[in-house]
Amino acid sequence: MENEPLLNSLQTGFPETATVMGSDWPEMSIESTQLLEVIAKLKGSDDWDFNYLFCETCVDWKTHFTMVYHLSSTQYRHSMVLKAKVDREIPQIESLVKFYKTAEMLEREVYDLFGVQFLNHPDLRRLLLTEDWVGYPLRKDYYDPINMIKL
Amino acid sequence: MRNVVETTPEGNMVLNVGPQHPSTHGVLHLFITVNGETILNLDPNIGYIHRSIEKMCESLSYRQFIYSTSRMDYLSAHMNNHGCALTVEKGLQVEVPVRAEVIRVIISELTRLASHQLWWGSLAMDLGALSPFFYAFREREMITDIMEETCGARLTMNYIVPGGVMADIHPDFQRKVKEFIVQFKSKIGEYHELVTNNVIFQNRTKGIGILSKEDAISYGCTGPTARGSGLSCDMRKIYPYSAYKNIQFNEILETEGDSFARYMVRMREMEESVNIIEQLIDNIPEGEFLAKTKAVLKLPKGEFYTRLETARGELGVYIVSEGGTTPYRIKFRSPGFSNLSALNHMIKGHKIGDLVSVMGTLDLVIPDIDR
Amino acid sequence: MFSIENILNSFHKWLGSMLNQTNVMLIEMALIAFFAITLFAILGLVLVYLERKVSAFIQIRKGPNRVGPFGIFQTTADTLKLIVKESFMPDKVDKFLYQLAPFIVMITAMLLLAPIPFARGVQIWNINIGVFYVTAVSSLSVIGILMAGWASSNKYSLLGAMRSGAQIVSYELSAGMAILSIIVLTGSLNLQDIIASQENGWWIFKGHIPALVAFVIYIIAVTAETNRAPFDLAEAESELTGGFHTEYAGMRFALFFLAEYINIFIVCAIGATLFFGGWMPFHIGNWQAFNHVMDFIPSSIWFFGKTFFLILLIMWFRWTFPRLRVDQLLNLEWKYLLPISMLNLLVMTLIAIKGWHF
Amino acid sequence: MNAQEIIFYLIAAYILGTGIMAVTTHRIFRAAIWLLFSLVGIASLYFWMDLEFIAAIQIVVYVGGIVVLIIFSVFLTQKAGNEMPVALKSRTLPAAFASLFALAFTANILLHHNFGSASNVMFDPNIDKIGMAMLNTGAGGYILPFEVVSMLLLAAMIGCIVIAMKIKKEENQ
Repeated sequence: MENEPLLNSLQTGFPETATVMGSDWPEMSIESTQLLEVIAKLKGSDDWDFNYLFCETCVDWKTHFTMVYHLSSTQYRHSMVLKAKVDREIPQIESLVKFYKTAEMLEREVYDLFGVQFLNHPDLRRLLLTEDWVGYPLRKDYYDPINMIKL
Repeated sequence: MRNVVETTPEGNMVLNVGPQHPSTHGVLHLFITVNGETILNLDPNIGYIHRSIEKMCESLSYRQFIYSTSRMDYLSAHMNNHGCALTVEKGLQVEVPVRAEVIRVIISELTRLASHQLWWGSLAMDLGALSPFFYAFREREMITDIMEETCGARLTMNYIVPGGVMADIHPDFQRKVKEFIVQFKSKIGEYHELVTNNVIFQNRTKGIGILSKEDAISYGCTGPTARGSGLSCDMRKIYPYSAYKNIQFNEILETEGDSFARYMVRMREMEESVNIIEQLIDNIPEGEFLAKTKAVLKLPKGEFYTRLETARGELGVYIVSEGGTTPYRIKFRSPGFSNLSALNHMIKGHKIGDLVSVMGTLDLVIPDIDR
Repeated sequence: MFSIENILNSFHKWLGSMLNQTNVMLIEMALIAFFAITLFAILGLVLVYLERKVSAFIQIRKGPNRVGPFGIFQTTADTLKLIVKESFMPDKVDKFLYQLAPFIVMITAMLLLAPIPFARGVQIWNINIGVFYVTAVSSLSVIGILMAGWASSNKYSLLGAMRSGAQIVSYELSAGMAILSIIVLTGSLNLQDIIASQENGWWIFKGHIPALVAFVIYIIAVTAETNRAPFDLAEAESELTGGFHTEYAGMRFALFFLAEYINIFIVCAIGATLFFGGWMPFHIGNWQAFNHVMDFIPSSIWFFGKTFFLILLIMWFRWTFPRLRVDQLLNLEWKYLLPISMLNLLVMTLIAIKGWHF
Repeated sequence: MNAQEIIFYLIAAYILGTGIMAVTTHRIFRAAIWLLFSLVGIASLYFWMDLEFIAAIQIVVYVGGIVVLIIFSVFLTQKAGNEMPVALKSRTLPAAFASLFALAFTANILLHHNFGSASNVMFDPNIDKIGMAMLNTGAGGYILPFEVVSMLLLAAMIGCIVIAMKIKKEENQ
């Protein structure tokens, strides 16, 4: 599907969520509690068939985190962006491992660098940093006087 | 990163492959649980070369940050730069001159060839045949010479700037590329004789490390790894960018999903890259090679994502801009990261020797995984 | 005619005229030991240099060409480096066995030198059971490798040692079978007898196709026994980093390295003796004139020529083939080579009984 | 004492010394290596007696076969590098009795055997003769022991294959 019809069908499919056109693909914003339900619908539906999670990351907006999921369909060749708002004090969101196996490593990376807790993740450990590392470097308030180079 | 262990609670031996190991081609560390020679489980331990490029980029301007991306997948440095430039150009709404687009694509394909040749040589070396490495470097040297003349560097070229390319091509560029094409076409048969048709090589790769199409999708595999499993995922075809819109080429697909299929995809891709270069090399349009842009680049508020094909698979460049001179958040979706996550699934039940062949055909570049 | 045999004999007589029997024996033993060690060093230097040049030739590069003319002193420089280098020992090794292992491998290689006929009448020990002695003693070297692998207290070393053990023990069988098929033809284990039986032509030509099959099997099996590529699983630097000698450095490593090359020389020398007539010149049946011309070439040149031909063959393998996997390696031996060589032995026995060979 | 005797006593001392080391060391892998040295010593004793064929057989069978087998089984046991615990008293006593009995038994036989003068017997270890004796059905022929041993080995080999196949079946399920 092209972006326009996809946007329309998403808006009809999820009337209560805000779906707008981003710079590349339709963007849908949801609350973190809705995640599993929305993903199940997006992946399970024959119209969309979003079976391919090609990017999963997090953005620190200082007031809250946004988990950004880039989804695509290998069948219809359309893509979309799913954004879930995560509380900054208690950063918790459901894991997508049971839908996409690639999420296991991607979520470990996000956990490592942002400190977002993924519920029901099979093996949530530090990935890039050592196990005894303190803090989450990609947060905006992270400060390390030794290793960080300020330009 | 986790700490070293000797044995599992069940009493199986844990073998530390890496961080310094000849076949990981970098500081990758794999914990493999083995029973005799059979691998029961594999746990990749990465981060030894993590430089936090994403965090660094947050304090670099839009002209500067491109250079740090050459250090991710250093074998597709040009494509990494290309991805960043495309994203910035998308944000700035800059029209890139056609000449620059064609040059970018030619250099991209040359980079892909160089990367695949290095991969081919090192795969053969991992499997114990030491000679093909030198045969691969014979042709690769011609490419790096071309790069040196035009881009000023042989590996991390940094040739692309937002709006075009940094400098015009060297006057000898076209002649040398044509020479290379003639040389490569006469030698590709030698490659197949040396490695592809070798019985031992075929025994070592056929039926090893099978990745089904469904698993390739679920693990988010891209590039030749996924195309070996029959998953069509060539970003040059799906989201044609730059000069790829106007040229004829085939997406290489194999369906077996084993090491040999991945091998064949890359081998055939090399020939396809030569095909692409042949179409473009005589048709480099005259004109500007760099669009006029402001001295200080400022991206509008918004989010920009570019998917493009590097030698290893799909690179995603995700820039979140708050309207300033530096990106607010930048994320590189690297192909090696996702491909590595499928390794455990592919290697279970195989022998230690197969780890080398599977890892070799995944074509991992460690800085690309760690970033 | 000038030959090494005559020189040695006159030297022996000269010594005998001056000293009594025991002292002659002692002096000759010391001389033999000295020559054996010298031969070792020279062989090591030559073979390593040869290997580098062969690999360079195959890999379209020049190889060593800076140290001395054509780089011939490159290996000398390397040896110096290895001698000077610190032989460090890891922390948790079994010190006694760790230090002993390279010597076991080396001593085994030295012992194997004894029955090899280098030229007409030049042999350290004309042992009655020559070939069998070589087969027996060569099985000792696996102990050295197992010791090295185990004592290093490194998992890679252990895996390499296990692979090496399985490999050498398996391939000894088909190597033995290939040797046996020549023994069946000659009816003797003595290397001199075997050479003498090839006066009218070498066994590889006289023994029909079974001799050729036996030769191919022999070359494959000894390549595996000496841990050379494509059967270098015990070292397998891309899988096991260095296999059984991962933890060895300096001179201890050099001993393993040297022993490997000496073992190649020995198996090739035995192969040349069994199938190509050792020092026996190339003779064709009744062509007296031709045979006479061939006799003018010194026997030592014949011997070393044939041996180095086989060595080059084995080096060619190494720089061409990828490595086998461990189960494929054992399959090759137990499912293909061993049955074929058993069958081949039966055919050979039939040929020998019926006298069908030339 | 002539040179031959000196060599004999050297070899004998070597065999005994390494044998004692084999049983007294507390590391199982080292014990195997000492055993190996002891067996090589016995082979050299055969060489000393000019029994080259037997010596080679000794090396092939004991060194190349049995010790390698022992080492492999040591590899398969865990913690082979650790010191072995001191044997229990309740086990040392019966073991001591058993070995004393064996010693007495062997000594008894040795003392009562009438040894001929060794130098009078000329050995002719020609492989033709060895082969003939091995497959001879007449007097002094060894065809029966040869066949019995072959059967035993065949049974052992089949047993190995059966064990190996069982594991594969379990894996498949």
